[in-house]
Amino acid sequence: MTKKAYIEIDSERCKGCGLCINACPQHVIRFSEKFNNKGYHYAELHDPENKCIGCAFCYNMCPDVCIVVHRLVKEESKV
Amino acid sequence: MDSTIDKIIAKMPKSLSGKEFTYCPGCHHGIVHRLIAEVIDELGIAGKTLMVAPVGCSVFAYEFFDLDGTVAPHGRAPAVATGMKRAMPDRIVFTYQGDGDLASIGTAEIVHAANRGENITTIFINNAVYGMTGGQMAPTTLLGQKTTTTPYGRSAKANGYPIRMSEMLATLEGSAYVERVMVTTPQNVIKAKRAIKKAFEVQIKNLGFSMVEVLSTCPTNWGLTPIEAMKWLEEKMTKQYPLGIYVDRTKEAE
Amino acid sequence: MKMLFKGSEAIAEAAIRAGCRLYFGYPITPQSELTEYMSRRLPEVDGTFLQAESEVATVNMMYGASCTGKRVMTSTSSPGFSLMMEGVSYMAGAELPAVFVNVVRGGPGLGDIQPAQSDYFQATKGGGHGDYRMIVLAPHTIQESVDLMNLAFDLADKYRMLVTILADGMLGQMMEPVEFPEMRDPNGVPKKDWALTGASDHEPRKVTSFNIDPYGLEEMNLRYQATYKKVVENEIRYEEVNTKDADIIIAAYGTMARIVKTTIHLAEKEGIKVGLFRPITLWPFPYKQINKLADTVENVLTVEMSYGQMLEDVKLGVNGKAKTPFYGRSGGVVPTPTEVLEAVKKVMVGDLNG
Amino acid sequence: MNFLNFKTRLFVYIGMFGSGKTELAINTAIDLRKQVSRVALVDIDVISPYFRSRDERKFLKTKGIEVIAPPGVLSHADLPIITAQMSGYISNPDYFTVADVGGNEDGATVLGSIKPFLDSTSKSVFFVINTLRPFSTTLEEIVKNIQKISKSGKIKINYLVCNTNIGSETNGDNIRKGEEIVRKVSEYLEIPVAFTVVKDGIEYSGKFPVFKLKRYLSNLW
Repeated sequence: MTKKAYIEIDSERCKGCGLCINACPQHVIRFSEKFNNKGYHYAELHDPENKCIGCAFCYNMCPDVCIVVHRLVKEESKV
Repeated sequence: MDSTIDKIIAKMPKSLSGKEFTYCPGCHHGIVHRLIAEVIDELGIAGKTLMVAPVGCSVFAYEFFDLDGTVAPHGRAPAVATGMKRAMPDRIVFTYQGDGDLASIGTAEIVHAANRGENITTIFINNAVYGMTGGQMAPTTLLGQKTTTTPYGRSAKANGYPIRMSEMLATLEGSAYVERVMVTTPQNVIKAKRAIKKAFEVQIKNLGFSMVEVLSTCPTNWGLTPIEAMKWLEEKMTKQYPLGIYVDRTKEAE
Repeated sequence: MKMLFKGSEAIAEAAIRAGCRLYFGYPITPQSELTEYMSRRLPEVDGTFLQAESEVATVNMMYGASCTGKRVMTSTSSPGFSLMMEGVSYMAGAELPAVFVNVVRGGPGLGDIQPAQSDYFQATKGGGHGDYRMIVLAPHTIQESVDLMNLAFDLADKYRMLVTILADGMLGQMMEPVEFPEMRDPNGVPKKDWALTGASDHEPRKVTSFNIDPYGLEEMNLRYQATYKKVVENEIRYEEVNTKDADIIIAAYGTMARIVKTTIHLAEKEGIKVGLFRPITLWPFPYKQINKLADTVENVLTVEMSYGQMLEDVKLGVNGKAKTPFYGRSGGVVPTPTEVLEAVKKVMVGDLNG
Repeated sequence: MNFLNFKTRLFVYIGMFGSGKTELAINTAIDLRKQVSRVALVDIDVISPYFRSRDERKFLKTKGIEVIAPPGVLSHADLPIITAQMSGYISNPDYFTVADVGGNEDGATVLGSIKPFLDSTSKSVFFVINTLRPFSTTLEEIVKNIQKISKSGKIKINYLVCNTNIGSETNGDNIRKGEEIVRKVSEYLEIPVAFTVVKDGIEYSGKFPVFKLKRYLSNLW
């Protein structure tokens, strides 16, 4: 599958609450095994099959505004 | 040849300062902050908006927004906002208050600001507990709910009943728009944003007092994980505090 | 042109002349005329009058209005001023300028509605929590109340401090001819580079008394103290009447000083030379000035419509150089000039000691 | 000033706050008492906290005048009290009564509550004007005040009184200018001017009869 979208998570800002993981319909976010400097298992994107659809549910639920949502869109052909 | 571009569709809104929130993991304050900032950005009013933060967990809220702002004494945000708005009627003034602030110590101020039809917007966070001071009973604590000052659960006989502010304020003729929302799912978050936007628009149109009550979790003081807390909110809190628009006088006012 | 004004009304008009267009207040006797005057007069000059739901709300409305950099005031009487103490402390901490008028009545508690001076401690020593000061001005005539109003707003703006006009029911209720200064343009008041007006033309500003870091808060407190020091150095005001070669000096302020001025004449007829030392700023108190006077007399008699509140400052000023006897009435009883003269005589024969 | 010429036994003073009603009421009562034996001064000022007729009760008693005000300690209460006695004296045909009403429309409102008593007796209502008081300096302002007070007190005004003064510093020039404004008001509203008040010690004669006034309510100094 081609990559349609992806997210960036500010792992240092993340408090590992898991609301994004809970909200993700594609189940492509998980807790990292690593800790950030605050000591939290931060959320990370794990999307080997490119399932992320850029719905921004994670962004909407993140209480710490850690997530940037990208969509890869086809460039509109110029007339 | 097909070429794709990388488009950012969601990121931190401009009206947030970027300072890290002081809230506990999973606390809904952060979601509501972001929604307010998005609304301010979309309405293009950041340069003329004044914020009044409360005393409570969100006492630092004025730091989290890239806006002119202050902190009111506990409960007095509506009075402070009144003073600002009366001094500068063309500015947008909003208060951000918790349930202890708005529904307990500041009941007189919120009731009279609403009753005057004070042209301000209030975002009211109801999480049924005092967060900042360590989980004591709030006026909105549910019957039977255990807190550090209701160790046997809140009893109506000893502590009275959970107070419904939206319903109460909706009875006042100065209230132009009052809605209760929650932010437990992405769909709810979008609805909540719509409510907040409407509340600010009411102010921009000089229609009177507007308030959005947001039912919120307090995982720390409830002793639940963030996910469990959201379930508890949806199951228990919404029974006492049904969602919905409690008053919308915008049509008659317009 | 001179006109006949009640003290309360004159103070209100003077505030408007000083460029104040924002009044928040809650009715309380004996100063409701001031509130009523504002409700009638402010709309005439495009000002804002708002009757708040309480004194607690009043002071917080002032906080909000002052945040925007505009001149704001309220007036109240003793029990109302007690209620305002929360906001007074917050405003002092946030360095917000504003003017309060306290038309003092008998206390403590509900007390009565007669004139008193028993809020001296509250005004000059605190009342609200924290290490703060407010400038306290004590007029003794209606004309002086008018003149001090301009000063009050100027000092408030200059030092970013609260200023209280400490009057009493007598001064508020009596009528005298008075002349007003020219109307000042409210837009001519200096712009404030800290005011919250919307961050369109400046970096977002924060006005707050809050700092969770003890070192940070200490730094804020040191800044307040530096301001207070400047006020002490530059803003002390007082009046001396008949103090040269006086047999006795009376220290009195406000209405009480007015009464003492009559006592001076009564005493003269009996061959007693009474001098008056009248602090106009109760904070900062003219300690040095009264200390100097104490060199010239055996007794500095403090007379108050309370039981020895200013007396403590007089003692600090006199610092043992003279005796500091006291005479006072309270609860709304106003000593007559003759009564004060009797006290003077007692002091002089050693029947009233301090 | 011979108050008997007004052919009435109830004299009601109304007007703006601080226009000088109380002082005038006291002077009128004292003047009347020189000619008739039963004079009462009814203090229905529910507005002012100090400087009311009741404060001079003792002094007026020595002059043979009954002062009707709330009894004892209540006279200093912060309460708007109207006693049954007040309405009694207003309608008592054995007395010449002077009524001192509180200032502004708020002070006059109380008259509505005793309207039946006021209507049952022949009375003269005097509107006191001091043109050197705020909100009373022009024809327009004064006319508006008269209309408002007349409406809130549900009472018709029979006479105007010119009481232009600035207390101790009043001079003849002040009074002359005041009379000029009051004359215009009188013409505009077609209400006659009863008299001009002139404080004892000022030599003055002008357009209207002069009532020499002594100051009884004094400050402590």
